[in-house]
Amino acid sequence: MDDTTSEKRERFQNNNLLQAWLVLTLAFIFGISLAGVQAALGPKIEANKIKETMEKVPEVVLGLEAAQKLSESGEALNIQSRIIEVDKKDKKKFYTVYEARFQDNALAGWVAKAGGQGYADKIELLVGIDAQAENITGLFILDQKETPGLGNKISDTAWRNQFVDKPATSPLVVVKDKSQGPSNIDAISGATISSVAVCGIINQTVSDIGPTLTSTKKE
Amino acid sequence: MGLFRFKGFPGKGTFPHGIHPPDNKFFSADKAIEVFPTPAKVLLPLLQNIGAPCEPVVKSKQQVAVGELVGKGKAFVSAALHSPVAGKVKKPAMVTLPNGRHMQAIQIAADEDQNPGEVLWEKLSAKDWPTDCISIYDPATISKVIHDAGIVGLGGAAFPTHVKVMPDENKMIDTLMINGCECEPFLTPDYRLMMEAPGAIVTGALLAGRAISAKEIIICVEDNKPLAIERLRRITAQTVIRVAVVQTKYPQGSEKQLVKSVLDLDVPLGGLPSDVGVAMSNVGTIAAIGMAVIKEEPLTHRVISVSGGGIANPKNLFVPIGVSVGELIDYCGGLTKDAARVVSGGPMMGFSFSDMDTPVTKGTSGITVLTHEDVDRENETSCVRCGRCVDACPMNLVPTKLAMASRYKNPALAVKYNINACFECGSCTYVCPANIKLVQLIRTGKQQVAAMNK
Amino acid sequence: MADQPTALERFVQGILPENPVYRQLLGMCPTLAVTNGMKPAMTMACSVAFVLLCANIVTSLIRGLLKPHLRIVVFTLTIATFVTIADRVLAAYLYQMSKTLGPYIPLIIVNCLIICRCEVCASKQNVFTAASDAVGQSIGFGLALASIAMVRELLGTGGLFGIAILPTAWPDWVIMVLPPGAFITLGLLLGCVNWLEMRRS
Amino acid sequence: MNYLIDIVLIALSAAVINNFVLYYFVGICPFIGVSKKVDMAFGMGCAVTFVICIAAFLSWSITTMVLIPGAPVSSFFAGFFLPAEAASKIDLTVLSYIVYIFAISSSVQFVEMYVRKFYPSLYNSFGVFLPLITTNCAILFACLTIMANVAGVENPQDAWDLGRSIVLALFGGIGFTIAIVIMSGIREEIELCDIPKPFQGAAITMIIGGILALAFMGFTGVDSGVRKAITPAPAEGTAAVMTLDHDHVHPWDARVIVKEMRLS
Amino acid sequence: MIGIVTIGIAAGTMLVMAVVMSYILGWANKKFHVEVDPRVEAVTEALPGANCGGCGFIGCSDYAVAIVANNAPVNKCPVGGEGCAAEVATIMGVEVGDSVPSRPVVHCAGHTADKAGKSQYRGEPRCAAAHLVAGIQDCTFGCLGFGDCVVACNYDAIHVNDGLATVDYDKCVGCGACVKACPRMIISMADFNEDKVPAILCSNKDKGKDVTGACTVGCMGCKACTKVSDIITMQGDLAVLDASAYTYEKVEGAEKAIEKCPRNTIAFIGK
Amino acid sequence: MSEKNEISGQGLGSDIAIHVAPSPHLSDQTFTTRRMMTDVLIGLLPLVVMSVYVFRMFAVTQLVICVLACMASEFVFVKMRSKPVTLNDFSAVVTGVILALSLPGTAPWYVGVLASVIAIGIGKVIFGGLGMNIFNPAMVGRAFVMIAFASAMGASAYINADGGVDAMSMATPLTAFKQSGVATSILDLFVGVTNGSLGETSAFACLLGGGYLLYRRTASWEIPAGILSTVIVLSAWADMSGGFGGGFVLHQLFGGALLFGTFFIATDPVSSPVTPKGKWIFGIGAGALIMVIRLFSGYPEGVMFAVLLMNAMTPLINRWTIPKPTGVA
Repeated sequence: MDDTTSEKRERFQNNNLLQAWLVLTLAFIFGISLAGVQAALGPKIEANKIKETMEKVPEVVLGLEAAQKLSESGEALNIQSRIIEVDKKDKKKFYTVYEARFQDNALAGWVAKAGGQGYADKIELLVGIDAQAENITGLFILDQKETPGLGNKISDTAWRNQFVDKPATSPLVVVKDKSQGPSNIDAISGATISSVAVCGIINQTVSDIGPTLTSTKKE
Repeated sequence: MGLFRFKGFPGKGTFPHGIHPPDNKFFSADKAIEVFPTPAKVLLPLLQNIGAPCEPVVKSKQQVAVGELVGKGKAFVSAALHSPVAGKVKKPAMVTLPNGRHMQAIQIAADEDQNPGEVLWEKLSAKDWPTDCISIYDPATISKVIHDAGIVGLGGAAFPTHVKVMPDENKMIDTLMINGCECEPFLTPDYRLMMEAPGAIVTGALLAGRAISAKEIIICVEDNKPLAIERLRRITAQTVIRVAVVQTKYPQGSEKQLVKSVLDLDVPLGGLPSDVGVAMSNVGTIAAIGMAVIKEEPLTHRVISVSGGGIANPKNLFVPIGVSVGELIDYCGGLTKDAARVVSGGPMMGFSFSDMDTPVTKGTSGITVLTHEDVDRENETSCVRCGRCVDACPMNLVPTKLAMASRYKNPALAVKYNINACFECGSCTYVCPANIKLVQLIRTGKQQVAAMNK
Repeated sequence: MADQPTALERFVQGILPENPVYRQLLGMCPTLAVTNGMKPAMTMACSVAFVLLCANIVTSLIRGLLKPHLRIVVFTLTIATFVTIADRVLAAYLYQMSKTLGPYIPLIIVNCLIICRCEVCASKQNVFTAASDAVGQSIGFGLALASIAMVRELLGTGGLFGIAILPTAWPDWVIMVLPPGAFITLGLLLGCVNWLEMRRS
Repeated sequence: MNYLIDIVLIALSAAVINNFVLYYFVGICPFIGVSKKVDMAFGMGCAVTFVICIAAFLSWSITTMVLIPGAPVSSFFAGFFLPAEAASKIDLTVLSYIVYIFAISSSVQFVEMYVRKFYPSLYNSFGVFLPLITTNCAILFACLTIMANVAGVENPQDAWDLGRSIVLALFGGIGFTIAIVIMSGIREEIELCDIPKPFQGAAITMIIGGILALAFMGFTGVDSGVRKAITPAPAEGTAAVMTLDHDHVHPWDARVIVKEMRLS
Repeated sequence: MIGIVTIGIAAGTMLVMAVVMSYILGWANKKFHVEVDPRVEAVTEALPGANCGGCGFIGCSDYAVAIVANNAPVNKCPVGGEGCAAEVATIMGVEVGDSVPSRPVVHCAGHTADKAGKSQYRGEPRCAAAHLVAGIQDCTFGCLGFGDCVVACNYDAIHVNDGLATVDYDKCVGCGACVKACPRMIISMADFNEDKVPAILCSNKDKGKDVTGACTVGCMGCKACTKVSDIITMQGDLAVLDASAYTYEKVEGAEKAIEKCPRNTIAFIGK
Repeated sequence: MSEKNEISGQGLGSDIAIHVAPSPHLSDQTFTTRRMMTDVLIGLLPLVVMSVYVFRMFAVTQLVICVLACMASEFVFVKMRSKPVTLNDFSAVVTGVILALSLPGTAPWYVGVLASVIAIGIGKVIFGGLGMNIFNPAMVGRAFVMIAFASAMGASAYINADGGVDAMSMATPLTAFKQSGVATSILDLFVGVTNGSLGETSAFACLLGGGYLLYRRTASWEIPAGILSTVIVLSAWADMSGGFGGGFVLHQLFGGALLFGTFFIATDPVSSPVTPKGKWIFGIGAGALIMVIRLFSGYPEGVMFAVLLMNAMTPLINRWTIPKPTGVA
């Protein structure tokens, strides 16, 4: 082995990039294949995400029975999403609102997606508002991590159904003694904070987007 | 005693923490010192003090006189040994002292018809002890006499006294404290000595003070010994010596605690009272200094008390060093039926032993025989970390941690909790509601630490 | 160097004697996090199995090319790729489950179990052995996850796979599906396994 | 002000309430492995905190610059081939996991080598922990959380900025340190306990972890409580609670109720 | 089109990252190189490098340092398993190979009945603690029988048998834990050239008279054994046996010594 | 040997067995662990009486269930470890009584049983039994069921109008205050005719029993002092910033499990620091946590969590507060 060869060899061995050729190759291959996977599955995942929300819109706007009836009759609501921008004191807030229309283009109602701090973590929910922007038509909890057995009862149908037909013009109030009142919502026993949080999110959302909806309706 | 008042000294007359065990001195406190008759044989272990053993200078079958040198301390920290009897040296034997030391001892068979004890006791308890001619003794001479007389601390630790009185340029000593607290329950030799030979103590104190050029000499006595205090006050009235009356509390007699009580000084950890300018000696030691310097008698006899519920007739005795414990017990009427444990020294820090041949050494301040009622306890239960031991520890340690570190063999933890600051006074074990042998565990822990550092 | 175990031995070892959770204490994060129900636990076990199998096979294929100081980088890259694939597939076909498992699917990347198998087995043995090792370890991991999840779900919700099993009078031990329950269940099960092991020897 | 409250709450939540170890179960391996001695645990905690911050910085930067749709770098390069609108839709988030782990491992290795060479004493006290961190899920978890809050949010203005990301990382690391130091303290203590043999080691650590998690559950809801307490204006997400339990109203209670009502 | 561009940019991103990383790390590796013990490097190389901390050390390199510098056990790595342990062991050369096994010998023969001056002991029931208390038994050298060595043994190979620690040589692996545990230092390691070797079962250094007073089986220094076996010598008043010098040829001398010993202090021990 | 017998003479007849032991040879026999446990039981007596008076059969049932379950689990678990059973040290009884007093009277039987099993099993025996438990066993058991059966232990669980006991028809004072801003009268809180866990309602009984423990020095005074002073300071601060006009402090002090926890749970010597300084830190920390949880968290009461958290901190506190030995500057 002559000098130049061994020197070259040494330089070859010491060259960091050449040493790492396997890493480079793998990185390249993996980059391509991951992007490929994304290209293949990405749309489906997106669809999943949208579907999750969209599926619930009829139910929230019309109520479960009406929604089922509607789908049985082979009809579907036309749902369009829009972003409503609300100016707060120091920042802008955006709400994703789904506008649901019957086949005859009559307005069925709106569904707003909202979120806020719950007892343990963020709560994400859909709240339905009727076409007049006066009453709440339904509530669906998209995501929550409240205490199992207590706070997570906010997802229970029975509790959620309380919100149906509550006025959207005045704030909801959580009560602990099952007293009747136009805006009263029964607290889940042992999970007042979760109940209050949900009502709070709804109050906030409704008061934020209410004016916009009313003006839209008038148009 | 009424309300405690402590005047004239910087300290408060007491120290933080500590315990109040029943002092049980009534067994022997009122018994005048008796001279023990010369035994047939004495056994002189070659190591009776802290430090190096001495080397025998007599041979087998050699005849020795009373007070004759039989062992010579070659090392700096070691003490000479003198024969307490006239007699014939026999073959050396091995003895195991109560503190676990296993060593050679010189055996001397005593001649018949002699009673050196009587003579010595007469000299010691005489009324003619001088207080005015101390200045004729030169400090170096005093030190040398103390060295030659083989004097060690008679309070129990048996630290060679000449080391303490040796002038040291780095450590200026300005106070001599004489420890007459005797905080151990049962023991009364110091009390009796203060009662019966206060002259020797005062003279010895002045001599020792001169040897170390102390500016102040303080005799410290616990307030449960009013008679002794009275007597010492009277006799020291004309001298520079002051008497400090400290609170009765265990372990008041420990040197660091006593310095704290009287002078409000903290002896540094691992240090000696000399680090804060204090020299401390037991009253017995001080009397022995007086004997050695004024009466030219080496240390061959000492006062001990034989006490406790397990002894038929508790007594205070003036005994030759080297006499066997069995003989002393027999002299005091033997053991009672419920005797359970024989302890060399006091019940808090003394060592129990079972071999009645064990000789009395210079450091033996008493033989305490405890009854079943005294020593029987319930079985050990778990430590509930009640913190009683922490409240009791005069050194402000955490005994329970030290003990657990020892039990679970974690010397590093023990060091973190300052295991070596413990002087094994036994306060923690005394108060422990779970009957855990804390002190013993700590002692074992210290060995583990030593092994770890090796 | 000791003789390498055969494919069969590798397979058998992974299931019990070298169980990744109980014996080797590997992959504790998912073991604790996703065992509050049988469904997520099984999904997790399958994902780990997929990643482990693929990573072992790839590593075994390229084992001749590995440079010592770069091997961990290569393993990590490989694992991360397959984890991403698993994550996307789950999101595409089991959307709800993928939401439930949240960040614990990507955290498979730093699951010591996989890197350990790549290192110990795949980088030294042929593809077949590596694959059987992966299958064995995955079964072991799955069993461990299943055992914990079973206890937790049964006590916590009175059912398995979301189907009620215990009578309705059963008071659900909510704590079992919460973090403390995970720790305590795993601790007790680990103790039991150790105890059985000690009794056996 | 709102930003400040946000920061405070992110910090509180990451450090205590939703503790990385005790709530999210990330970083369990070192939690079991390196919690035998307090000093060791503290060193580990510091190292994790340091690395987690670096990782947060890198992952936030890469995510916003390269990975998310419309990120400057990717749209710039895509701009050569595609019209601007399409270029801004290039979504590389699929690469995020692989890129994060790459960034983490290489930065850790780099920092380790650097510290080892130039600050040997620092290396001895905490640098030795660095390599152990590469496979610590806490780091990757922090990156993923940041990604979720950057790329996964509905409204672009909700996306976390660098400050929030670093705060999450820093306090997540501190939370990890708290948990592991407490655990190591207890483990030093149980060295002196008579633990049954089968439970010694990992099993008892798990059980202690369980009791710790139990104790930490006491903090649940503290973040919303604090938010309520420090928000000057009506807090978002609150609703009034009314009660008819008037039997036990004390003179000074009336004001309380009024106050509560005004707040909400 | 957008898909292809995405793929292209993804691949490009990965490639750029990989290049940057490998270049920087390679450069740093040389630039920041620190000299370490080559064995540490070798062990680090042999360890998996997963840095999981499962060994209880802070990552693989720390464990490697501990193995080389502090003699840490080589089998702690849960990731690497046995293969890894074997590899590390080869590097460290700790394999025992075919050297002579070393086993502990308890140099005491005093069972409860043989010891004089026994008193009841009420204290922490451990040898280390009892060792500090005088008067439990007359012999200050002999076995205390509280079994510190039993606790120290991880192999269940030593037991206290009627007041005397007795080694079970079938189970013993020669780790030496019992030797360290004994506060009286009466256990020592000896070479076992044969399955059974002779040993002096006493540690009492006292003179004959003191020994006979303390125990019925202690060595009293009569020197009878030294005259018949060349591997036994006197150290002061105690006979000592050089086990490493024992081979099968010397069995006769040893047997004679056993026969001659008036106190039955010499015996064959082993499997 | 013959020589020896000659000397030791008559004193050592064969009927006197001299034994040896390490120093010290004396001990204070008036104070033992069992005596400590008995003291705690005596201290708990006023609380038991008060709870039986207020809650009637609910209290009796709960006490019986918990004490029996605790003793049974102690027996079983210790047997499983093949160790001598130590029921006679009363520690299991103490755990049982404290546990029962910390539960609501309405809690179903399985709550008490499970809490006892967890308390003794996971809280105590697994750590090695009495004296080794890092956490207070009763609180481990209670925390477990508190989370496990949130609905049976939560605020609303206390209310049981069918129970026929007056106190049980109202919300617990702290819940009422936290969720509705309703304060209970201080006198009611002091006497104890309010709703709540069995032992916590009567501030008076707690003070009485706690006073006894402090007098007997079975409980160290530093921990209660630390907790109470911190709670007073923090609640006074909250009072001022909230404009409650002073009533808030007493409400916080007498309401909820504060006094019960302070005197009977936090002072558990095993799981609290050993040194006085450490005890102060423990007390102040516990007080601060109690107030943080009461004021901000989702739970109306924080004593249990605070005690558990401080138990976890205890080893660290012990580590930080190693006292300086005498003579160390």
